[in-house]
Amino acid sequence: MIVYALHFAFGCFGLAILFNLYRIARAPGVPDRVLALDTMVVNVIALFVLFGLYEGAQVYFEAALLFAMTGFVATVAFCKFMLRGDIIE
Amino acid sequence: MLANDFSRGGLVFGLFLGIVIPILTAAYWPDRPKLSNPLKIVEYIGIVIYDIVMANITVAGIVLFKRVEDIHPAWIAVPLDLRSPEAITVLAGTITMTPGTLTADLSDDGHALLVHCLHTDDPDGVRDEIKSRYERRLMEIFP
Amino acid sequence: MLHLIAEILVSAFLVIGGVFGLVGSYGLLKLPDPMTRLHAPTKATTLGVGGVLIGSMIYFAIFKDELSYHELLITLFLFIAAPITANFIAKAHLHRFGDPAKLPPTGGPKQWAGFDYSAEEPGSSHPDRGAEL
Amino acid sequence: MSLALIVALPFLGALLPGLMIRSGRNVAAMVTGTVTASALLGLAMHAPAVLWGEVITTRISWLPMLGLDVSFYLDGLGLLFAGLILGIGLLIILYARFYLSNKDPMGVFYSYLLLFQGAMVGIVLSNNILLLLIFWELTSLSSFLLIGYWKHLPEGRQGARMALTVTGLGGLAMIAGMLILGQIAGSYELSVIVTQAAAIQASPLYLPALLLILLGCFTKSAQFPFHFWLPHAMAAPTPVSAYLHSATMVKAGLFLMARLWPALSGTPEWFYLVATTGLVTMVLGALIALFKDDLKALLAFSTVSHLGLITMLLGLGTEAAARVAVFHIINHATFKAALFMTAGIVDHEAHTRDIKRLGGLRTLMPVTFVIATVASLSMAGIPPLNGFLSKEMMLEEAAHTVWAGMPWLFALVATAGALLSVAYSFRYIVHVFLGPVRPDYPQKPHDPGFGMWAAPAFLTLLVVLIGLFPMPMTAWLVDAAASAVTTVRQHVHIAHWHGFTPALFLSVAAVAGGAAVLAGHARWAVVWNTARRPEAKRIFEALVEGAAQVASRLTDRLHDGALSRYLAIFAASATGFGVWAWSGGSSLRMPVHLTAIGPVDLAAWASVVVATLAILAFHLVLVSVVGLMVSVTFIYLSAPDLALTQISVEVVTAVLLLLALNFLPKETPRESGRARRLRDAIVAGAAGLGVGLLIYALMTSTFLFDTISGYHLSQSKPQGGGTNVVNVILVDFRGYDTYGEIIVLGIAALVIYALTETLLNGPANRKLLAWKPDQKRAGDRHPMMLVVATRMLLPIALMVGVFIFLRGHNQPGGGFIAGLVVAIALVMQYMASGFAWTQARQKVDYHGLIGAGVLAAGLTGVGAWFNGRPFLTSDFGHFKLPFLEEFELATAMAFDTGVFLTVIGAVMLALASLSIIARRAGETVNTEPFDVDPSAGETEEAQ
Amino acid sequence: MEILLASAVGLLTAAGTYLILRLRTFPVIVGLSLLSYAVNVFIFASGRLTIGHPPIITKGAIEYTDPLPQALVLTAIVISFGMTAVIVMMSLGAFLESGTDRIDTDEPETPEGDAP
Amino acid sequence: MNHWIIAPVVLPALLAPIIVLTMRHDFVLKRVASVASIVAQLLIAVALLLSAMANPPDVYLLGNWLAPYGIVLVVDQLAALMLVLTATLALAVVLYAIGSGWDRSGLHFHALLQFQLMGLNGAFLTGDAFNLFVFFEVLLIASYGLMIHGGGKKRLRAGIQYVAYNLAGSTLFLFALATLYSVTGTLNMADMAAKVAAMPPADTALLRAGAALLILVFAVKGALVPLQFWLPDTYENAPGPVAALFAVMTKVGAYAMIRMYVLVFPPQVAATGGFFADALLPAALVTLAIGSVGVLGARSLGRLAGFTAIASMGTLFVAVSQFTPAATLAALYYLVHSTLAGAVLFLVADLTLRRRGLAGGRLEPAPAIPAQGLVAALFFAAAIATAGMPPLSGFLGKLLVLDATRDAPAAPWIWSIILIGSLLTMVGLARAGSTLFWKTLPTPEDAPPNQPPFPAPAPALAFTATAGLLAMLVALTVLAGPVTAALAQTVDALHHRSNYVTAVQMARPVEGADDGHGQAHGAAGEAGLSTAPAKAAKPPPKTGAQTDAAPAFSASLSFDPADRDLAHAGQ
Ligand code: NA
Ligand code: NA
Repeated sequence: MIVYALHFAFGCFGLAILFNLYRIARAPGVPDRVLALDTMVVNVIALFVLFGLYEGAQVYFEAALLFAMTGFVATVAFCKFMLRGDIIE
Repeated sequence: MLANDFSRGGLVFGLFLGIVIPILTAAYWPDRPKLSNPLKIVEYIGIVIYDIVMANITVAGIVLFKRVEDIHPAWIAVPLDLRSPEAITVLAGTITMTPGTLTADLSDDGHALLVHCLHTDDPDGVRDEIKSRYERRLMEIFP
Repeated sequence: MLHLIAEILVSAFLVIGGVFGLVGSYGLLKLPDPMTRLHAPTKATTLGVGGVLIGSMIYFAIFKDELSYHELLITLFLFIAAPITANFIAKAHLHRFGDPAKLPPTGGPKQWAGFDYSAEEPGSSHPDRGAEL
Repeated sequence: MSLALIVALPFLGALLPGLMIRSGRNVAAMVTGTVTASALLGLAMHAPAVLWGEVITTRISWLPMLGLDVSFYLDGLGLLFAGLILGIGLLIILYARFYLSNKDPMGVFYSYLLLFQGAMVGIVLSNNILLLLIFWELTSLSSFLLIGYWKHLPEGRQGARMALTVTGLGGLAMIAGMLILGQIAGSYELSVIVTQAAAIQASPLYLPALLLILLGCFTKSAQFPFHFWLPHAMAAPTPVSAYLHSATMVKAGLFLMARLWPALSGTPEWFYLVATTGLVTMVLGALIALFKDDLKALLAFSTVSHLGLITMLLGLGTEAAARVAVFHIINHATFKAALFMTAGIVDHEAHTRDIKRLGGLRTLMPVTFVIATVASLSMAGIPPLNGFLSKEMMLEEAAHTVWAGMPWLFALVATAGALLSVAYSFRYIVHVFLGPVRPDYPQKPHDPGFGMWAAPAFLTLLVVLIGLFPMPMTAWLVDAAASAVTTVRQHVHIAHWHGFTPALFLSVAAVAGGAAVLAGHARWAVVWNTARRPEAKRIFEALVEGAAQVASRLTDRLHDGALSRYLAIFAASATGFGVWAWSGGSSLRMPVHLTAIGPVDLAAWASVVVATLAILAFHLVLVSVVGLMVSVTFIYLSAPDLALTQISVEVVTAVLLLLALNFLPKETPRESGRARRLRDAIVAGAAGLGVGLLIYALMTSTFLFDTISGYHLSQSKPQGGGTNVVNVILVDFRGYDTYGEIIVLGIAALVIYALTETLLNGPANRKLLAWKPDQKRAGDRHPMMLVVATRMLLPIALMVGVFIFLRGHNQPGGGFIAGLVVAIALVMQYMASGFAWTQARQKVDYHGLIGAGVLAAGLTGVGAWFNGRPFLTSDFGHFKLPFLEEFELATAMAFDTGVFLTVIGAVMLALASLSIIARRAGETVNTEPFDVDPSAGETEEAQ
Repeated sequence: MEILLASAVGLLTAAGTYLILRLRTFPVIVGLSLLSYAVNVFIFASGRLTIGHPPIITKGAIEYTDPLPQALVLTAIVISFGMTAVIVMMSLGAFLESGTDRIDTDEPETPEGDAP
Repeated sequence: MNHWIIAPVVLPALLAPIIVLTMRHDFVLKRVASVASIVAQLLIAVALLLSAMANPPDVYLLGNWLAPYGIVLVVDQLAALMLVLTATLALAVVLYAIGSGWDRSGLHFHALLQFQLMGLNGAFLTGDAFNLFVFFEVLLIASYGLMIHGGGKKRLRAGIQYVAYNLAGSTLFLFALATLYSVTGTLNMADMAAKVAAMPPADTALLRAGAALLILVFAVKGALVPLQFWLPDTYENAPGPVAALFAVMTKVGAYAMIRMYVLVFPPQVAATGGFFADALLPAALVTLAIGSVGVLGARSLGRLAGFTAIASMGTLFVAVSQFTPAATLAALYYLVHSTLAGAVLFLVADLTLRRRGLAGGRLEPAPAIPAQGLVAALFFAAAIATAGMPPLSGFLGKLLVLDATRDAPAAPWIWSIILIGSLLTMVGLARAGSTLFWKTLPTPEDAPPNQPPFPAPAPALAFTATAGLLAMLVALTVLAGPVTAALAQTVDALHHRSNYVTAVQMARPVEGADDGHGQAHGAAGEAGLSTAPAKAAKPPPKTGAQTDAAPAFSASLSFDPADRDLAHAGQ
């Protein structure tokens, strides 16, 4: 049962990433693009967790945690750049 | 350093880090607020989690089933009685994570939040609910 | 029996997580303007990941006998980060495309922080278009 | 005295005049003279033996691998030339002492002169032809200095460059010629080469060698068509002209032809090349000399003519002609050096060398007149002077020569040359000294002091003595030299009267004709001056200038600073060369198991493709997408360490780029045209296709050998003490790579910091101070909510960092990733509360952190030495701590700590440098963690 | 999977190459980043592809992916980060000093001299 | 194990951070430390060279890991020679930099110099292909810092080009290394040589592609056409002493090419054959031509010096392309000569243009400079050296190259281009020298004094450093006999590549005896070379795509002192 659920979830998040990709490539504005990138990172994190489940291995969780961190910092940096130009002031 | 068996070593070490690192980073967090009333905190978290789940179902419904023309977004200003930065941040976060609202900005004196509503026909009601449901409780947690 | 329940629970969380994840990203496509688009991923995608994480936590606890705190850490991180991210993107959007006149008044003497230019030195130029990332 | 010492003396002595000049000009001249005289003395000590037929040799091994030895030998020919060089050199030193003015730096002059002298002596004494080449080129270089001695004169500079270029060209040709010659003969020793005539002349390489060597000789000896440089070298001070262009340098070519005469002469090639060139040069030189109004130019072309004469004699290839050649070399040296000196005296006294402005000096400068007249008559070949003797013998030889089946042609042309020679020689007397005294000399001349006329007078005395008593004066020397040239014992017979030989008639005809030509000189001169003829100097200048221009334009076109083109060429050649190499090999395709494609892979692939294409439209955010997807790929394909590193580096790089982009133009104008973009697209497409195909081919082929990583997998745990094999490779198996890599990081930070400091102290500082943000800036620099969130996230992030570091040896992670994580956490704090506020709470000096990291890693490595083990040998053991179970502590951990610290330090120092720039650009410093503080008003109210 | 990876590497290389042939510093830097992605994946793939067998020694596991290329990629990533940081800073410096972000220097020389 | 082998890397690597940290504000101390370090490096290098002359290649197993699994350093005569050359040059450069005050015109000069030396020494010593890449990067990034030392817009813009071009080169290096690893499964150069020799002739295409990309990497470093474009602007704009130091940077390319293509891909290897020699020669000849033409056409002193560097690399690669012992000897002699000569020319150029004020390095007449006579004399000597005129070593080097190429099929081309190139170089240098030192303008009365941009604290030291390098050239000339005899030995050792391979194979880790935790890494490999060491230990975990085809070092055993004959027999 879990396997099917896993595959379903894989499909959902894979599709979600493609949606994000479309939004990044065809964004009406930079904030939208950044939002889509941020969402993509979160979806990737979900994929990692799913992959960890699939392999029954814990090694993928560090990656997920780190991606969460870097995704956050990157998004803030991009926004800060749009807002102020200088991201560390 | 930590050997393959992770459980006890890891736990002790985690505790160690959990104590040392906040001490190391204390310089970055001056005037750390003192929280009172742990029961209230638990209550608040419970309410928020419940609201988050509900919020998502609502948002999912809007995203999936509502026609774009029928979505009525709105801007709301929420005047604040809270003064602690931490409390305001928690409130702002709560607003963002709960039904159809999202904190977009803070007034320059810090006495009001700018909130965006995904879909509402009663902005004042939303504002009142924020104040009564969340801010009131936070006032008790952050004295 | 425990395993069956766990299996059902894990599967349910995975499915729910997947659905919310998809809805969040779909909202990003469907919703009409940047501010409304912001709502979908902030809430739905975060919850979607949350669902998957809870599923994973149960799975490892029950089937592998490993109590994993990573998931909690990730969840915590995401739930702290998501509102800030949304806040920043909203600020960026307001800065780029927003009109302070169309926003509700703050109710106080001050403007919304993003539109308060008092800190800027007078006479500095403000060309309208900013950086294209 | 050793031959090597004779050669070395002038070189060693060259230092002296430059030093002694402080003690005065006389001392400098004296020292120079002493050096030359010592060498001459050394030579003279060998003279008896050499004249007796002995050959003196010296050999010092130098570069045996090449067959290049410091090998000298002294035979008759060497003695003759070395004697001329040193003897005339001595006279020139004397003459120059009085000739040079007070403004001329005399010490330098004598130094150059001695260098040149040494080089010349080296040429004539060399036994090894490679050694000879070295001295040969040295004469070119030292004469460059001498000709350009009056560096303020443009003619001097041009003349020097021309001489260097022409003789240098010949010298380089001769290098090739000599190497070929040595190869044919099996030795570079002249004493061997001259014995190999048969082998040499039979070789198919004989003609190339001959041509190349003759090119060297002809350029040096100013033979047609390379005669043009010599007159322009006359811009040099007269002592130089007298020395180089009468007695020495120009005779180097003759010397070499004489030297190689046994090996190379006697073939039709030799005859037609050498004799013809000599003959043409002789006539042409004489003709030009006749119409030159500059005294030194006249003498210069007369020299060209006489060198042609000697060349012609050597070209005839007969022993008799060789004897005459040797004899004429002696005679020419005596009268020509004397004449040059008289020309110099005239110039020195009258301040002009223009014949048109001279005349009538006979009464004003009687001594000079006598010297010049005697020497000129000798040059004209008037009996009983020495010039007459050798000219008679030359005409005799010419009369016997058949050129291309024509028995008369050679004699006729030679007589014409002699005729012209008579004409210009007479002209030197008649137009300069005879006639009425003029009222309009630039300066009224008179005879110089004894010091200046002593040298030419001595030479003229020799002219007369040799003329009167040729046999006792020179026969011994001619015999010895001619024997050396021909390698057969020679006995010359020199007499004034040979009977009514054809030579006598030709000689008489030449004298009479010459006198007649001079009588009609004015008329001929009009014809000559109006005739259009190629001006050698202009052609040469145009040629060199043109070559330089073409070279400049070519070079500037090629290296114009267009990096885009450089890189296009790079990419194209890498692709092309790779494909070419690949296509020359064979490939064996074996079916291998391919990895299946899943939905996630497709999504990642699609993301990379779309994002990459979109980046071309320059959306920077998409670079992050690519980075993200590359990380996903790494995770999926079993490389968690890579994924962690990639994503961390990604965000740090993004921060760095954004910091820099704040000051850079945000939009890139589309500047390249359609053709240009098409070119780039083709190059890029080809490169991409090549790389894609290459990696596909690699992935789908099996390893032909076991990879070394099997060992890493098997030994990681037992010998490396870690289960994360990648980390064990990084900190242990290949820790040395990692050591280098953190040093790269440390250097990067250092470079960035140094550059920042330089910028802040340079012109960039002004621009920064006047900098205006180029975009509208929102209020609220440090949003409160971010600050508060960061306060909660920072401890989590740091904990993650430390955690990842500690478990890196066994699980994905390690020092590098941990360092990045900590750096990212700090960046988060910097972004939230600003640089200054955070920095104020930061006790760590990033320089120190980098230094500590690099040192920690290095010292960990060095530590192994104390255990008797090589650098970076790790050690680990099992320890027990209370509450903790047994764990392993590896020295690799200390090394990894170094990595960790360096990474944090490097990243933060780079960011700090950019922040410093931002603050210089007008960023103000905040003292509060966030700008909007809701509690601030409350406190005020409360107070 | 191999074909996907190879085509992605090829595309990244092509795009990177195209960008480094541009005339301004920033696209060139972005191009170098893309090339660096391409080469990292290239090195990684030179050890062949394996799914789900990370090189972490685990009880019972018998198959692992080739760890060496991974270590090489890590080294390459770090080095290329250092290089990127330097060239970014130099671009900034050159822009601030010269006022242009053109990467080619083939424009006519300005009359005033420069400090040696 | 001989720990001195790693000293040339570790010494500067440890000193540089100490200079940065503890001597930041004490310039005297910095200078003393920097000079002392270089003197020590020179002494160590000389000792290593002497030892290498008397012994077979000495191998240093880093981390005590058995080759080919860890990284090895190998010091043979060639490597030691390069170390000596580098340290010698560095000594002159550092003294010049101190004397001219260049080291004070920006931050961190001495630290960067030490790191630069670390990179160079590391590159010469390593026996591992990927480690070569790492040390290339170390020396490159240090060179980036040194190149832009002092700043200035022209220098920075040229610096960006230099960096961008070399980053492209580094990318190519990685493509090449990954390809070679993918084909041979190893990174150790000796091991790779063995594997390459054992390549099945039916599957050579990928190997050839990898080797071809690698040769291009070295060609970039060695400024070989068509990859020479980075050099002129870089050298022209680098600070004088840095440009002088860069004289050895191009030689790293030549060294690496000699090392890799004599050890791993010599002409007798079936897979690659004479391909590289065939490709190298025309490129080298064009390089020489472009360099010589550039010298003739140069409009500034720095550029002229840069093109002499390109021309000298052309000559050097002509010799390298022959892959015969005689030609390699010529190449090495010319390498030493051209490094020193190029450095002298750059130092003299710096002496000149710093004194010419606004005229700088432009080849236009300017008022006479201070100490004109001395500078002119140095220029004349440097010009003689670079143009390959007698009596300095350039002439001997050129003769050696000509002599070694006389039997080449392309000898007429080689000779013509070398000799005509010499002529063009000579004419170009003569024109430049006569413009700079002879065609001087009168000093205008009201002109500002020709002050260097920053004061030279000890000009005598700068002159001494320059003259010292010239003295080295004189020594190289006078001692040409012993030098070439020693080089002959070096070349002989180089061309008997089995010496190198065997030394690496036979190197054994230090056994642990003194403490409980001590362990000799790779002890498992002791079982013998006939079996794969990895397998001797215990059943190895299988890598994803590993085959059982051949044990790690087995192929190498087919090598033998007369390896060339064997390889031929094997074809
Ligand atoms: Na270890
Ligand atoms: Na690591």
